[in-house]
Amino acid sequence: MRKLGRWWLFALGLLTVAPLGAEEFNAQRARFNYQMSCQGCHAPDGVGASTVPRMKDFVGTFLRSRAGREFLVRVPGAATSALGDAELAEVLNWILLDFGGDSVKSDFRRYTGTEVGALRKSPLFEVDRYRVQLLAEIASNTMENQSHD
Amino acid sequence: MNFLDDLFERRSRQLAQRSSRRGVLKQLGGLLVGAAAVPLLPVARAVAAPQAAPKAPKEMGDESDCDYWRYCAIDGFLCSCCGGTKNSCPPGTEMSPITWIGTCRNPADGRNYVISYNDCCGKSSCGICLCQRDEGDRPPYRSDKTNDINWCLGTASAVYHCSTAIVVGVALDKGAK
Amino acid sequence: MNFLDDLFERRSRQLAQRSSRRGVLKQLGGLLVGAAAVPLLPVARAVAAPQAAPKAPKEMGDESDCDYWRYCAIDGFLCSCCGGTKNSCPPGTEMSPITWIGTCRNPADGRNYVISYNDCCGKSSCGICLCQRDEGDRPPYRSDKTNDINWCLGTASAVYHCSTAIVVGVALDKGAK
Amino acid sequence: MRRFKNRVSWAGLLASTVLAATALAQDSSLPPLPIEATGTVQSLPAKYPDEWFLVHDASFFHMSDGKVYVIDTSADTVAEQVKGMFNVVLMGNIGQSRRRGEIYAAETFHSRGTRGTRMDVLTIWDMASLAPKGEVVWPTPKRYMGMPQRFAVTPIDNDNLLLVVNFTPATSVTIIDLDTREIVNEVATPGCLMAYPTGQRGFSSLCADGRLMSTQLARDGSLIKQTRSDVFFNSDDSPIFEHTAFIEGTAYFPSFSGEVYPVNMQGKVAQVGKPWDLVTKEERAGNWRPGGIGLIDADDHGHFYILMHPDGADGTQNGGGSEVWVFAAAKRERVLKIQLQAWGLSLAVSRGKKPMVLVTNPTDMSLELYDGTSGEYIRSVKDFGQETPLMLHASYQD
Amino acid sequence: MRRFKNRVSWAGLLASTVLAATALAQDSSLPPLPIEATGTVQSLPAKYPDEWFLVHDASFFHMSDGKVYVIDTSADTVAEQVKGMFNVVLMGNIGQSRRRGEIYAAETFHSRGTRGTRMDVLTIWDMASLAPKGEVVWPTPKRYMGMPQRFAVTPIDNDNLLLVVNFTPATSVTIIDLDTREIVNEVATPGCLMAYPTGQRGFSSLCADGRLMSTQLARDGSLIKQTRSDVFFNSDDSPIFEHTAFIEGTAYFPSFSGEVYPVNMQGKVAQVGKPWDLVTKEERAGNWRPGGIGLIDADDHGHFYILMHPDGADGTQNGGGSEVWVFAAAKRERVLKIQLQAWGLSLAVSRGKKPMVLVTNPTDMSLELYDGTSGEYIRSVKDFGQETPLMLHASYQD
Repeated sequence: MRKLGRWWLFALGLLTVAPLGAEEFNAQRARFNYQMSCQGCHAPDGVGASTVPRMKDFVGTFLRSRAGREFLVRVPGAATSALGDAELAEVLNWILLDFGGDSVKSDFRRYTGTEVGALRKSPLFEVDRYRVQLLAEIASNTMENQSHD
Repeated sequence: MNFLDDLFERRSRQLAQRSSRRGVLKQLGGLLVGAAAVPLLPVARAVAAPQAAPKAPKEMGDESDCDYWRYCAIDGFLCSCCGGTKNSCPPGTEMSPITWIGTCRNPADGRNYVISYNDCCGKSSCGICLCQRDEGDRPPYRSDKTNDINWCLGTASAVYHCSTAIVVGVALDKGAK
Repeated sequence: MNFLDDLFERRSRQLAQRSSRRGVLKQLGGLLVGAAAVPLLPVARAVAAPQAAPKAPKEMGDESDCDYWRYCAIDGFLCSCCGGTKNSCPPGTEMSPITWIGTCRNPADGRNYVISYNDCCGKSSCGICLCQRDEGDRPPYRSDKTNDINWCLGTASAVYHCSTAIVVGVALDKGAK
Repeated sequence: MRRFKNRVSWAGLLASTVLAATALAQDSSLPPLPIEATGTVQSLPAKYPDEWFLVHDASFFHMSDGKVYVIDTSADTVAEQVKGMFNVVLMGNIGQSRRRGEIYAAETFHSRGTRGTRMDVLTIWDMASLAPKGEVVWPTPKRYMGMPQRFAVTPIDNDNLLLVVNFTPATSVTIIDLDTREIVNEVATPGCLMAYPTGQRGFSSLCADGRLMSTQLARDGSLIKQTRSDVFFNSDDSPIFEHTAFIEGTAYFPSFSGEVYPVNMQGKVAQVGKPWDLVTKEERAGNWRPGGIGLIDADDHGHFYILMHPDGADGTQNGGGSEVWVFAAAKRERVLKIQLQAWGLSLAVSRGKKPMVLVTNPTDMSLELYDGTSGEYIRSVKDFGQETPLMLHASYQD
Repeated sequence: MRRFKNRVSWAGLLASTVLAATALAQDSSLPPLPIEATGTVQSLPAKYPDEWFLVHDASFFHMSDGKVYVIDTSADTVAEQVKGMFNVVLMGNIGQSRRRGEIYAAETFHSRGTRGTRMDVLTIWDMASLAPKGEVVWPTPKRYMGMPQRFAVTPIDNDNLLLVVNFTPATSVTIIDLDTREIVNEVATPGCLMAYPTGQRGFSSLCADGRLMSTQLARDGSLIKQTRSDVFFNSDDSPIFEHTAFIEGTAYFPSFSGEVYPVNMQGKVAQVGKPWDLVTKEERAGNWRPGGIGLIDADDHGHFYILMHPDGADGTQNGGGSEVWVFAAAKRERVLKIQLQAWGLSLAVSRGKKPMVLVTNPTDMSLELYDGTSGEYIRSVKDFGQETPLMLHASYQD
């Protein structure tokens, strides 16, 4: 169906979306790609379900450390997804903007296709414990920073 | 028991038919290339009745029919036949929050929609309207695109009852997955 | 699925046949009155081959056939078809110690035997060789003569798998049931 | 053959599709379909309409996965007919409460499916949500397991108490308070089985020696008195079925040989009336007899409906029948014969003004609906996932 | 029609019966049959013969009552073919140990059949007694549930360790010590699924991004190392099946489009070889493609057997095929085409000298046996109580 659907679009000359440029951001496309590659497990609003971690109002926490920033690309759902590097970067940025809430600082540095392409070459082998460890590190760093303040 | 017989014969017949349908269509010189992707029955049925064209969203066809447009990538029992509907669960079951996603083309408006195939869980196989279309289905290692897995995950019970097909978005026009 | 279809059709056919068989036999003027209670197929088969008559106990027929003489009052799946035999359980099941009792006539020696219909339990329905003969069967309030009850009683599991027919004695010659 | 037929119809379809595809202008100016909610679950009316039935499929080939389907027989397609289902595990039995909007299912679980610790449970299903709203667990598993029955799970006393029949093979009845959902008593019924509602707060059981035993209970479920009737049948030579139809407080028990015993259950003790013939002399010569599993049921107009077969003999009693005979019970008069399409194994009759007869056709395990007044065949219910729908129950409503 | 045919044959029978009954002199001088023992239970050989198969019927319509039948395909009648069965509840998966004479079944129970607390269990069945001889319970239920697989329950390391695949949708493998019957480890396989034995003590998994991930384990089941291969296929455009056949340490993975990827699993890390075509140019034009559930298996002579169908398209990949093609793997050469009677959905090939192909015919859910050398149809196995025998396993023996 999908395949035939494509022929249909060809026939009508409807192939309208140009290839994705390096730093483009198209929220509609990002949402669509999120839906197609992520939403099944992470739920429409990023709240997750049972064993699937919550991103809603939380995902930005990972940006507070370099390893955390890399983590968001290296988790299997991202790294091994069928999305191209630029598309994946766009989806990650969209997730942070749309679901991140207060966990994301307004001036966060957006992912680029190049960065994502490099990071996803080494997907994680172990996720759950690493995630806990990362969050613990981030928490202690944050507390440290706060105590310095 | 006839129903099983029928269902399974139907299943292999469907495969045969789909193949030969495609085969025949090809010989029509591409005339129907687009339409071939469209469930035939509902279309034919819809055309039979003259239509006023209200400017409201529209679907066509019988949601308890395996050929219904939303079911392009489904594999399981149609909840529409089990006391539920195309997008709701039968009484006393629980809809799985974890699922897989496909796109299907609505013949009424020509748009591709993002369809979430949420399973209803907690009672045993509904056993009615077994429908296997598998278009775009991938093996279980591509879990975001597989219908061979029991998607009763994150529900109180892991027991599969039937499958829904819920419109969760409009697909981007890039012939995308 | 054919097998269910067949089994159930067979079941109602058997009923019809038994009735009409009896009906036809009556017209033979009582010649076959005794034989009418005897499964016909095994008899016919046994006669086809010339027999030396050893002075040893003898049975005739196919124990995986519903018409086998011991099964005159059985209702269930024949253990003979399930990896067991007429008088033993399939591997990994447990024979119920509590059961019900009937009498059947062995066509080889003309004797009526007391048959114990012990169920084998602990795995789900074997599903093979469904055989319902019900001769002498009584409703469940006559529990010593009923086959409508799950006799997986006194076993570790109450799950019914199949039924055996075990010779536990020779019946008194009073045409008893 | 089927396959061929199918090809032919596909050819026809293709032809019409050419027409369709050229005629159809998809309207891309329509607004897109809205995003739909996930998580929606249907519900049912608290009181089921007359045309609805509970179809108990004990799944003889997969008893760990027995099912009860809620079926609307007034609808044409399976999608409209099936309103929902729930599981009843291992040869369960069900009962209903009109007043409470509840279905009671006695079922059995093992800790490892078919093995491990056995647990007997009464599950209380809400008729509107078809979700379990409570359960009662047997302290020692002992419930009756066998071919499905109508009087193994019986509400009495305006549905304040529920009776569940036990068999180990010792026989007893467990009594459950439906307000507190607790077992309040277990009454032994030695040599007798089943629980037919009797009087204000009691029940009767059929005994191996051809008697009825009536048990009177107090409001709290405790035993007041048990009474055995005189012998009125011989379970060797002239057995009666344990299946019965209630009409205005009288239970009509058919015998294997084609008589019916009216038993007045309105007093504290069952009163057995004089049996009368269901069959004429000529029919008896043709060995017309009752037969089946759920072979008898009543409507709201004083009629009972019973499955009958010709050429009856020892061994045909559970096999069903080719006809349904309808009797005006008070008049002892047959008012209708319904010739079934093929054969019937069990039946149920709808309540209300227009009695409808639903019959299990054992040759394909479909259900057939007949007009209870005219005998006319109306439609079949099939392909609803059934394996062995051996017991049918009319839905009750106030 | 059937009915009529039957009547005719009965008429014939009756005629011969008259003869029989008059000719037969029952011999009442024979001594009576002896009293027989009750309680006897059969057992099976500890090593199953080559002709035996394990037929996994997940019972798609009654998944709480899945079954595995032990079938002797060399016998003619169903009574001789069926050697026994055991239950596997809720889309289970099985594996076998030649050395231990054990079958491992990953299954799932709920405390109330279809609801209540979920419990994932590995049940260890003794091949000789077909009785459970042990079990391993998951601390948190998470095992992979879906269409039956061959590499979801995998013994490795000379059957010292057992791998069971999990999916929550997070993916991992639970590692069980088969001596102690305890879980010794759980290894995450992020983005990758299944457990194909690799090297002396390891396994590989297929990944969503078109790689294989190889996991090396220590003797105690602890993790030594995980390695991801290069991308070798595209799971969108050129997916490979998760089903594979092992020949001398090489796993042959067919692709949807009709190529096969040989993956050398003898070292510590899977080595992907060059794919080659299963179909000729002409066949590709006819869209001949692999399809089915258990669609590929190997014999002991270097051949793999694969279900193929013409007119393949997106959506036909799980539907099975009309032919079985046999390839000499090392030579990359097709050696036989078997035209199936009707259609095949899954297959398995027996070990030993004379390979036999057992195929699930989905039109009636029977099994058909073919000679793996000549392609000749031999017999069907049917009416054995099956519902959906979707995965077949050859029996292993030393």
